[in-house]
Parts: sequence; C-alpha cells; structure tokens
Amino acid sequence: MDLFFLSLVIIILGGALPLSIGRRFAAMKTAAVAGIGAGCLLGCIDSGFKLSQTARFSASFDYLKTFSLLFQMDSLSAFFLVIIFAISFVATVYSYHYMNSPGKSFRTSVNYFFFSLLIVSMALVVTAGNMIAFMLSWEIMSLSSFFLVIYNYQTAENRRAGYLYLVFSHIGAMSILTAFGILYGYTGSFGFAGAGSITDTGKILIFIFAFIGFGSKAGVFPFHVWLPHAHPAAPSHISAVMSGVMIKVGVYGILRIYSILHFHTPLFGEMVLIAGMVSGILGVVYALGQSDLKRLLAYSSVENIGIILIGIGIGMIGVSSNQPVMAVLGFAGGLLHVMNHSLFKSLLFLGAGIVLQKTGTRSIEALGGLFKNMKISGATFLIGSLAICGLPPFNGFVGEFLIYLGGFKGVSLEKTSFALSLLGIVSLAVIGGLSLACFSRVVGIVFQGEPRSPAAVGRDEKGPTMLISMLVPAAFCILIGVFPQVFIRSAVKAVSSLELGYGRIPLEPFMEMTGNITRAAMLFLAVLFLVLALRTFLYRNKPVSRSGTWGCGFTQPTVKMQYTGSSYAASILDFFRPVAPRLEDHPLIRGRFPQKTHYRSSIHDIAELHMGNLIIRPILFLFERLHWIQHGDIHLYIGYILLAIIVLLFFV
Amino acid sequence: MIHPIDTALSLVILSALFSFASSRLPGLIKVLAFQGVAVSLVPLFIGHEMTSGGVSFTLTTMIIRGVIIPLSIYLVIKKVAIRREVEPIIGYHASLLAGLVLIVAATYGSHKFNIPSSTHPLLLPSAITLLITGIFLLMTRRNAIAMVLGYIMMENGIYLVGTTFSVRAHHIVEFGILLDVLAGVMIMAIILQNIKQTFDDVDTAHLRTLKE
Amino acid sequence: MESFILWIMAILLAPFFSGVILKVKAFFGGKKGPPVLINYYTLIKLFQKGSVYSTSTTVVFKLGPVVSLCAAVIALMFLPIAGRQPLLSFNGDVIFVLYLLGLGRFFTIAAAMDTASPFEGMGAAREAYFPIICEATMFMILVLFVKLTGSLSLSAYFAGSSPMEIWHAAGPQMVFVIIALFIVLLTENARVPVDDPATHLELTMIHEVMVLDHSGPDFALIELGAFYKLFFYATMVAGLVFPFDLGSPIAGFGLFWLSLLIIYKVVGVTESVMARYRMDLVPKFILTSFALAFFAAIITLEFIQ
Amino acid sequence: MVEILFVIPFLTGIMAFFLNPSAGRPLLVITGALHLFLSVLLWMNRPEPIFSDYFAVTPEGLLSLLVISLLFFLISIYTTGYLAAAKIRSEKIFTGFMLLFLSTMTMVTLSDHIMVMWIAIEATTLASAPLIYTHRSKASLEATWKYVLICSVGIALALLGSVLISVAMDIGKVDAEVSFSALTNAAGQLDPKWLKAGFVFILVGYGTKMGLAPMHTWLPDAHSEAPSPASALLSGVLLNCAYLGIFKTNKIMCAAGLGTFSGTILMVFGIASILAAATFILKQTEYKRLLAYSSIENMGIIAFGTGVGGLAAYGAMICLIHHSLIKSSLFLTSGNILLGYGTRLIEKTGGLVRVMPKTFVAFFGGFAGISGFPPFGIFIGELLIIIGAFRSAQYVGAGFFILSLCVIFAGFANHVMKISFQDTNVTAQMDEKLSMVWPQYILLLTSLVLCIWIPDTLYQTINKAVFFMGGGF
Repeated sequence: MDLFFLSLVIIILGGALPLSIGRRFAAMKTAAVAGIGAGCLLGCIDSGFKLSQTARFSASFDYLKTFSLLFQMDSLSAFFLVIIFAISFVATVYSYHYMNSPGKSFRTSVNYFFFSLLIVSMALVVTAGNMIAFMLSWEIMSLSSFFLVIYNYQTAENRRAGYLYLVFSHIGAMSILTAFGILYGYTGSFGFAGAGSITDTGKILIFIFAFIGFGSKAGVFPFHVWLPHAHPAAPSHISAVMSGVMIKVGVYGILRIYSILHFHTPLFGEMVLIAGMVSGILGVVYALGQSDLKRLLAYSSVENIGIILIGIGIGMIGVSSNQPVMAVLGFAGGLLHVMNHSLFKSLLFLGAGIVLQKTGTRSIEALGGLFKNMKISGATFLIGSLAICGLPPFNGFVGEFLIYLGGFKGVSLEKTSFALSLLGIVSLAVIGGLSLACFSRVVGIVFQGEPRSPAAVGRDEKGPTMLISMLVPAAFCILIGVFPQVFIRSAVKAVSSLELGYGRIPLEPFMEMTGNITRAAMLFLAVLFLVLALRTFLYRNKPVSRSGTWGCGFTQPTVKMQYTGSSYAASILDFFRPVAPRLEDHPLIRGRFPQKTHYRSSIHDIAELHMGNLIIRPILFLFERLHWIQHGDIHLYIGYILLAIIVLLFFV
Repeated sequence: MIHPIDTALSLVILSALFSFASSRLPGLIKVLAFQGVAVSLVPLFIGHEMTSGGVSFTLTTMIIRGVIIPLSIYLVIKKVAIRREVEPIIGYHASLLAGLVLIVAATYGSHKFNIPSSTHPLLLPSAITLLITGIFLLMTRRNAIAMVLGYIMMENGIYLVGTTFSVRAHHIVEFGILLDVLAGVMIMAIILQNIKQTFDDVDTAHLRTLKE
Repeated sequence: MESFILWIMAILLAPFFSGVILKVKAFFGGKKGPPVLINYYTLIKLFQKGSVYSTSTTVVFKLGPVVSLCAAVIALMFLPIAGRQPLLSFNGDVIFVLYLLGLGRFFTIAAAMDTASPFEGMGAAREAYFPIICEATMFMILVLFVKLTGSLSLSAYFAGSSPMEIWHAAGPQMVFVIIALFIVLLTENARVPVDDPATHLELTMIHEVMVLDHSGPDFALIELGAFYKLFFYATMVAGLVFPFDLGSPIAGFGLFWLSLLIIYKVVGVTESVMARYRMDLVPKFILTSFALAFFAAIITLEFIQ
Repeated sequence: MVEILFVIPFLTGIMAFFLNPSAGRPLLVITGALHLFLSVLLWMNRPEPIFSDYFAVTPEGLLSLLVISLLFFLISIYTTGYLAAAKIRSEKIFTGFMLLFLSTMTMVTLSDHIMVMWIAIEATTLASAPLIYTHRSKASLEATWKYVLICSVGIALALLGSVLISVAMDIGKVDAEVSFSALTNAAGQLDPKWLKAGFVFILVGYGTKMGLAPMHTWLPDAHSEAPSPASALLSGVLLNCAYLGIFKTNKIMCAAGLGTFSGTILMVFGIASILAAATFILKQTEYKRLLAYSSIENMGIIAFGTGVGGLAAYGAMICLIHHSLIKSSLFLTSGNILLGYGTRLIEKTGGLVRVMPKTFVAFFGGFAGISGFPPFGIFIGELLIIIGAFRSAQYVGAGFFILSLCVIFAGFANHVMKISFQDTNVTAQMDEKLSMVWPQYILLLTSLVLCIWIPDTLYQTINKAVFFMGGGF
C-alpha cells in the first residue's frame, strides 16, 4: 500500500478510536491528536516528497461492480496535499489544549471523528481521478464539515450557519454534478481524459457550472453567503482548517476543470478574473465591517480567494493570449497565495481561537490590550496580519508579487485583456490597502490599547500546544517571505501539471525573481537591524519613564473613550455604502425624562440581502400559491386523475 | 330482429342516464342492481362457446354484482338511517345534460381506435357510458354513499369492456378480480358506517380537514 | 559609488528641504519664520532627550518609528536620484517599495492604536483610509508607465533619459499624471489640504495626532522617516516635471537639486494658499488624483494603439 | 413452490385474527423471519412457480421481494416495541392486516399475469386500509376514506388499461398468455395505438397508487395518519409494488419500440411529482407529512430515471432499493419522535439530539441518505440519473430535476435542523428501547453497505431488470 493511503488510514483510525474511548476525556484527546497528527505528518512528508520528485502515482479500486474509483496524484494534487496535511496537522496539535471541556467529552470525540473524515475526504478530492471518486469524496467532505460547523448547536446563530452551509454545499455539489453530467453526455465515460475533445459550447457550459459549484465552496462572491456564517461557528481549529484549506479545494476544482478541458478561451480568464476582483474587494470591505473577530476572518477568506482568482484569471488570460510568462506567473502566484493564505489564515484563526477561549467573546469591541499578557499569541497574530496584508518581508507579499508581475505582463496586451489586467492590478492594490486598514484595525483593537470590557482584563495564554501550533505557521510566514525559492519552485511545478502545453517550464526566470525577493527582504532586515541598533544607541543612558497616555488635556480618560472598531472602519465603509449598506438602530431621545438609548450598527452583505429578496422570497411565494392543489376535497382529487387520463389520451 | 343483448345494453345506458338524475339513494341502488345483472349476463349472449364452467361463473358474477354488492350498500343505508339528502355539487338536471354530452363525446372519441370487428356495436358505447357515469357520480356527489355507488358503476363499465374483449382471460382470474371488487365494496361499506357513526352524517364536507 | 553618494546626500539633505516648506509658509504669513536648518536642530534636540512611554503601550509602540524609518530609507535606495542609477534595482522593485511603505504605515497605525488614545485612533483610521486611494492612483500610473516603457522598476522611469521618453510617448497627458502624483504626495505626507501639520486641534489631524505619544529619539526617528518619505515622492514629481537630460553630470545635479527645491516650494505655496479640506471632502480630493491618472492612461493608450 | 411465499403470511394473517393479541407480536416477527428466510432461498435457488401462467420470478420482482422481506422483518421487530408503547386498541386487527398486507405485496412481486398483478395491487390497498384506520380518529378515518376511494378509482383505471392491452393483443393476433413476460416477447406485434392507450391507463392507475403527481393526493394523508410501522411499510414497499406494475408495462413499451413515448410521459410525471413535493415540503408543518412528500419526490425521481432509460434506469433501480431502506427507517424514527414528543407538529419538537440521541442518529442518518449524501445509496442513484439524463440529452428535464431537488433539499433541511437542534426543554416521553432504534440502524447500515459493496447477484439482477430500457452496463 502506498504511504498516501497508509496515512489516510492512520488519520481515520485516529478519528475513530476516540469514539470508542468516549468519556475518558484526556485519553480520548491524546489518542485523537496522536493518531490524526501522525497521519497528517506522514501524509505531509509523503506528498512533499512526491512533489519534489514530480512522482506521479495512481491507484484504482473497483466500486459497485460498474465503476472504478481512480485516485491519482500529479504535482498539482501533491501541492494541495502538502497544504491540506500540514495545516490539518497544526490544527490537530492546537486542538489538544483548545478542546478543554471534559463535560462535552463524547461530543468532542464525535468532533474528532468528523475532523478526521474531513481531512481524509479533502485529500481524496484533490487526488480523485474520475467523476465518481470526485463526487463521492466531495460529498463526504461537505457532510463531515457540516457536523463540525454545528458542534455548538445550542445557539440559533450556529444552527442557521449549519443550515446555510448544508444548503449551499448541496447546491454547489449539484452544480458540479451538472458539469460532470454534461461532460459524461459528451464523452460517455466517467474519466476526465476525453474532456479535451468535446465541442466548445460543451466546454463553456461545463466550465460555468463547475465554476459555480467550486466557487460556492471556495466562497466566491456571490456564492459566499454561507461562508461568514459557517466558518466562525465551528471550533477555531476547525475554522482554521475550513478557511485555510477546505475552501482551497474549491480552487483546486476550478484549476482541475480548466486543465482537463484544454480550452484556452479568453472567456474563462475574464470570468475568473472578474469574479476574483469582485470577491476580493467586497470580501475585504465586509471584513472591515464586522465586529465579530472570526466572522471578520471568514470574510477576509473571501477576499483572499479573490486574490487567488485574480492570479488564476491572469494566468488564464496569459494562456489564451499566448503569453507563457504571464500565464505561469499568474498561476504560480495564485497557487503560492493558496499556500500562503492557508498558512496565515489558519494562524489567524488559531489566534482568534485562543482569544475566544481565554476571554469568552468574539466581539472585537469587547477586547483590547491583550498583547500585554498574551505575548506569543499577540506576536504571531501580528505576523499573520502583516502577512495577510501582503506586506514584505512576509509570505503574503511573495504571492501577490508574482500576480502583479503577471498582471503587468498583461498590460502589453490589447483591448479586453489589457483592460482586465489593468483592473486586476488596480483592484489588487485596492484590496491591499483595504486589508491593511482591516488588519491594522484588528490588531489595534484586539491586541493593543486598553481592555474594553472586563472579559479582556488579565488574561493569560496557557496551553503549550496552542502556542506551538501558532508559532510554526508564523515561522513559515517569515520563511516563505524571505526564502521563497523552494515554494515558488513547487508552485511552478504544480502549474506544469495544468497541461498548458508548455512542456517543462524553465525555472531560471523564477529563480532570479526569488533572488530579488530574498535580497530585498534581507536588505529590509539588515536596515531594520541597523536602525534598531541606532535606536538602542540613542537610548543609551537616557531617562525612560512610564506614565499615562497623553489625553490632549483631558485628565480623566476611561477605557470607553478608546476608538472603537466600528468607528475606525466607518469612513471607509461610507465610501462603499452602495455595496455595503449600514443598518443603524438608534432610538431617539424624547421627552423630559428620556429613556436609556443605544446605538447599534451593522454592515450588510448585499449578496445575502438580495439572496433573500430576489431568490428565496419569490420561490416561497410561488410555491405557496400552489398550495391549493392539496385542498382536501376528494372530488377534485378524482378530477385530477381524470384530467391526467384525458390529457394523456390526446397524445396516444 | 331484436337481439336480447341489444335490449340489455340499451337498458344499461338508460339506467346510467337515470342515475345521473336520481336524487334518492334506494332508487340508485336498485338501478345498480339491475346494471349488475345486465352486465353479468352479456357474456352469455356474445356467442362464445358455452361451457358449464362459463355458465356457473356467469351466475356467480350475477349474484355478486347484482345481489350481494347492492345489498351490502343497502344494508349500510338501512343501518345508518339516512335522514337528510345531501345536495350534489352539480344539480340533477345539469348532471343529466352534462352526462349526455360526455357520453356522446366519449363515444365519438373512441372511434379514433381500431376496434375489433367482432365487437357488438352497442358494447363500447354502453361501457363508456357506465364508466363516465361512475366517474361523474364520484366527482359531483357530496354524499359519500353515492360516491361509492359511482365507483361500483365504474367497475361495472370496466367489467363490460373486459368480458367482451379479453376472451383469453381465465375464469379464475376473472373471479379474483370480482373478489377484489367485492372486498373493496365491503371495506367501503365499513368505512361508510364509520363515517356515519363518527360524523352522524355521510356528507363528505366533513372529510376535508386534511389539507395543506 | 555615485549612487551611494547620492543616497547619502538624500539622507542628509532631506530635513533641509522640509525646512524650506516652513520658510515658504512663514513668508506667506508675513513672518520671518524659523531658520532653514530648524529640522536639524529639532532632531539633535530630540536625540539628546529620553522618553516617556504610556503605560498602555507595548513593544509594537517602539517598533513603529523604527519600521517606518526603515521603509522610507529603503525606498530611497531604489529611487534614481538626479537621474542617476539607483543604489539597487530589480524588476518589480516599485511594487516592493510601495508595499514596504505600506508596512511602515501599518506600524505607524499599530503604534498609534497601542496608546489607547481616542485621538490617535481617529488619526489611525484616517491614515488607513486615504492611502488606499493613493495606492490605486500609484498603480494606475504604474500601469501607464509599464505600458510606455515595458519595464517595472523605478530606474526605468526616472533614470537617465527615461522621463523624457515617457513624455514623448505620453504627450501632454503627463500633466495629469504629474498632478495626480502631486496629490498623492500631499496625501501620503500629510500636507494641506489633506492634513495640516501645524494645527492645534488634535481632532482634525491625521499624521501628527498619531505620533502624539512618541517622544525623544523615537520621535526623531518618526520625523526622519517623514522627511525621507516626502523626499521620495518629491523626487519622483521633480523627475517628471523636469525630465531634461542635460548630458553632463554636473548640470544634471544642479538641475535636480534646483527642481527639488522648486517642488518643495510649490508644496509650501500650496500649504499657504489653500485651506485644509473638511474631513469628508478629502476622499473626493484624493479620488481626483485617481481619475486624472485613469484618464491619462486611457487617453495615452488610445494614442499608442 | 414460489407461491408459498405469499400463502404463509396469508395464513398467519388469518390466524392472527383469532389468536390472543399477546401471540400476535411474536407471530409477526416469526412470519417476518420465515419470509425473509424463504426469499433468500428464492434468490439462491430461483425455483419455478407452480402456476407458471400467473406467477414468475422476474429480476425486478426479486429485487422488490427481498426489499419487502427485509423491511417487513425489521419493521415487525420495531412493531413489537411500538405496540407496547403506543397502546393500540385493536391490536389483533393490526397484526392480522399487517400480515395480509405482506402477503398481498409478495404476490405483487411474483405475479406475471397482467390481471393477477392487478388483483394483487388492489388487494394491497384493501389490506392496508385498516392499518391506516388503526388510530380510530376522525383524521385517520378521512385518510382511510380518501386512500381507499382514490386508489380504488385509480386502480380501476389500471384494470381498464390491462384490458386495453389485451385488446391490443387481439388486434395484433397475438396468441399468448396475457402475462408481462409473454407480452414483452411478443411486443412487436401488438397494436401500438391500443398499447399506448393501455399504457396511459396503467400509468395513471398504478401511478395513483405509486404517488405520482397529480394523483398523489391521498398519499400524505394516509402516510401521516397511519401508525409509523404501517407508514414505513406503505412508503417503503407499497409504492414499490405499484411502481413494479408501471415498470413492467414500460418494459413492454420499450420492447415494442414505444420507449420514447412511455419514457417522455414518465419523465413528465416524474418532474411533476418532484415539483409537487417541493411545493409542500417548503412550508410543511408536520414531520410525517414531510416524509410522505419526500416519498412523492423519490417516486418522481424513480419515474424520471425510468423514463430517461439507459444509465438512469439503473440509477432508478438503485434509488428504488435505497429509498425503501432509508424512508422506512425514517418513518420508524418518526414513530419514536411521535412517542417521545407526543405531537406531529415540527414546531413543538426540537433538540432531538439531546432529547433522544439514539433516535437522532437514525433520523439524521436517514435525512442525509434521503437527500443523496454518501455513504448512502441514493447518492449513486441520483448521480446516475442526472448523468444519464445528460447522456440522453434531456437537458430541460435534467435542469428541472436538479433545480427542484435543490429546493426540496433546502426545505427538508430546514425542518430537519429544527427537529434535531432547536432549543427545547422537553423531556422524552419514551425510553429508546433497543428494538426501537436497531431496526432503523440496520436499515441504514444496509443502505450504507450497498453503497460500498454490492453483491454480484444483486448487480446482475438489476442489470437484467433494466435490460429492456437500454440500461445497465
């Protein structure tokens, strides 16, 4: 048996064992973490090895006599597998101290079981080699993650999240199935091999349906509605895996469909690029409007999916307009951002998790000043934030840099491709600025300043596994940011299995780029050191004292006077008011002895708003109109039968 | 020459028309009994070779269709003692007219099909008449008992089609069908009794609570 | 070596140029004004002092000045000064520089948020908001430049005869670009009409309010960073306004420093004759720059095709 | 010796009327076990029937038979627990008719003669009517009344259809037994016009019983008013029996080259049923009615798949088997919920996961299965139907199919979430006895296993069954 399957088996065993241990909390947790962690580690090493060797591997199983379940691994799969296993490993380790309610022992073991199922099914999705295997793993992935989402089913919000998630994943799966159905209609086989030879209309249809299906899993606007509900609802290590890894499986699907179709029309690139820009900008705008920490991170995932899609879209445009360099840069940048985002987004979710566990609240308006007592969490969270803003010398910059380079290659093209490249570049810039605003807000409000409520006062950060599992991705954020060589090389390798028709992609131009990034990052670090040294020198033998913050003359400051998260974002959001309407609740003060009043504001997601108004309500209305069919009168029931006969007899 | 089958079938059609307009249940049941007898006798006259089995089967059919089934419904009426007439959904005179139109239309429509030449010319029209009368009663009568009678009439019509066309059918199969119909009517009779006991009425307006 | 010397000169002279602005403003105010070297005096004074830190602050507060200075210093390394090749250059260095300045901004904001002061938070929010549009403008201009030169580094736009070539290719629309860039300069460096560094009302400040709690050498580092950032933008504007390649290095140097002086004076004049915009009008003002850059790009590209 | 399969339950059913109620429950289980044993034997040996004119062992019959046996056995085990908890007044009648019901359904699966098939299907109606009226309430009376009358009328039309098919034989000068197998072989000579007319009547007739819209009207009433074991039988296997009649007739049509005609009609009815189910599932207030409408939906899916033919016909058979397994499990579970909460309204339930955790597992598993999630078999079935529909270029049909499935899922999931997780302070009014959860588990497990591994003989049988519709592999 291949190591890959061995690791999957270990993971499943690690998930199933806790079910049998059940009530003995510590033993159960140890077994789960050890099993799942070991499996993930093995899988990660194995697929990393396969990625570096460019080893292809495939295995086929007979299924229900008629089908075969084909699993095969090329460098694209291996690239995603590394991410899946690595992040799952980190999350698993984290969970040991995060899942800390012995009262919920059994539920926790169930959670571990579905977690292991989720990891395995994700790994199977990215290796699936035919429709049956793909759909099977895809649906198991959806179902198992649903159970993870409703782990805390007691709150109505989480139930709603679970429901939305379930419905969206079903609709998405149906859309993918439609795409596969059309494909099967042309080729008559469950494999993907013949997809290159079908008609163009068929290819376009397949791609559109697949894009909707995969896009709804990846959280592409406007199919992202479930995402900001579902990701925060799950326990934080699960959120990390869902946001960091699971939505990337949707990206994988888009790439895979693109590669099997062998159809290099500009249409696909335009579609993906526009979807990416819209998701990117709106995602970060909504993120800016959230006051729930985990919801904010979830919306930021929408944004990052947008960035990834911009990269892929630029790649596709590059392919269609015969610009190999642009194509490879776009795809590689997108893929690298997949890896980067999985690192810093899981890091941020884990950070949010530790905040949630220690303070008991997810509302950023109730937090503040956590940095003082939670040094490691604060520092790693800061690194994650810097990385997610795409700032050098962190990993986020590297991915975006490649995408930019690809996009600027597209500037030399004509007409539509030019216009789209231009828009892609400008929206990347805007996204960058907005996410800087968004994450400076998070860091500033949550970790800095003074505690805004008692919940945030005097918290520690006990829980070694949690801290370790945050330090590791943080280290990788810096590592990739400074030495991206290996990682860019793997991304380019993954691109080469997209079958763009370039044969072996030469690595040298990319290595030069990497060298530049490394040098620039090193330069930055060097200058930083110098300035730090200078600063130390300047402070030699100087009096340094501490006192309260300067209140500009006001001498009685309270913590409530601090700037809030919503006021921080308010003016930016005003700019985006047409797409991010703000709902305010503020009873006016009336009468001589006015009642206590309050002010509440929330930012609405137009996709969610219009989904209710334009889709759900008409459907409900329509079907409610038809309720008279079942009116209870037997005479008309018999009439239906007669009617059916009479109508049919006309066709005889 | 007036063939007995012509007479029988004409009478059947007439009785069907009568039941369109009939407002009294006992009368309707008598009509039904007559139909049952007439319909069961038809095979005797169509001129297939007679066997003793065939004759005895015809007699059994006659007893069941002409006596037992009407009687069981009649007993229900007796037992539950209907005091009040229930107005039908479509009035009696309008029913009669509608019935005539439907029968003519259906007979005309049946010519679309390639009918075996050996068939008696009146057979198909009378079968269709019975069928339509039955369904019409089912759809327009609020009285539950009248609806059951409609069902029986419909069955008679189908039987008429069946006996004539399907020469191959074994008697045992025919008998099975008959038994089914009988059991069905029995069960309906029991339900009718229960309806009467539960609601103190046989108006189906009481039976409209299960809906969306 | 030449580049290094130029870089050192930039590092040393940047405070001087900022002093020029003060002088111009004083002139318009009918005052004598501080000496031109005032900034050097201030820096030296600050370097000699100690610091008072707020009890609310953490290590991020101390990192803020350092990182923002770092970013500005490195930005200057990639900038062709006086039309000469910069110290460093690679394909894509513009993106790196712009993002590096973003990093500096992040830390400035983070340091401001660290103090728990409502005023600093207010300033931070504005500091986070306005540069978003500036970045869009900058990348818009970048697209134009890349289309014209086919290259993606600062040296390709501002070194040697490149500015002249850009002018030739783009034509009079370059005026739009220059105005746009100038607006970006005003915004990024917190000048009137976006921000008034000299006001006394903290509520209306952007940059100055964010550094209220910094003192001593820390504050000096912040000031230095601000000088370099202004120098960075001013050099770019100067490069475009005076694109002439005079051939001889000496004449080139002379022209450069002269043009730089003019740009600083223009900033000073702008500060003197304009009033600060109301806060909610500022985005519209900055958006003008984006619109200008956008039109310039569209019109120019039409001509090229 | 095949006939023994329906003779035994018939005799035990008659016995049950005369025995002490306490003997009824074991009788039920023993008969169920015996029946299961015999059907497995039948699968292994495939003996010839004594009355080969009337009965035959056909692949589709075998499939249904095994499902019926297995379901009845498990339901009978559940029934013992249910009867103890639910206090039914006339237990004798209930057990007796349960057994008669089994007998008639078995007869349906084995009958080959077109009239015998009709007799058996009508008999199932009659045998199941008293089951629906078990609770003796006004509502159950109404449901029974509608069930008996509408189904009888519908099935009467099917009788007419059967007669018309024999007319088609007369005209086509076919001299053979009026049995499905003979007709399928001689299909080419039948008069197409009469054959079509016959098919239409049979489809509408048996379609009434199967629950195809717009003839489905009785189904939600009957299924929701019947006691849960009976509902499970009604939904799990009775619908299959009616489908069997349509399936066999469709086979004749396909053999006669009229597959397009019958297929189109089946597809239209299928889509209509799914849409009708969607209409009422979205805002349903009672969970048993919800399940009933879901049955209508699944019958629609099966009809659609059969109509499409080819790959989809295979998928339809898979759906048929798994729908029986999963839906009956769901109905049994709904019995637990009814006993536990004492209400049929979704509104008043909630928090099943806490109140009755074991029942919850069965309930949610069933929901996942019925919605087409792996590892339950309907997943494979629906996948094949959709893919098959595209393969046959039925784009419009497939579009409607997929859209309405999505709508139904959204509605169904909403209710299931409420029942399973809604906040509530109710405590269960029953304890979850093993006999009242394990049958459901076994049913679901069977579906699960069949989604992972299918025995060769089962696979071959399905292939044979759909052979005439161009199905199978």
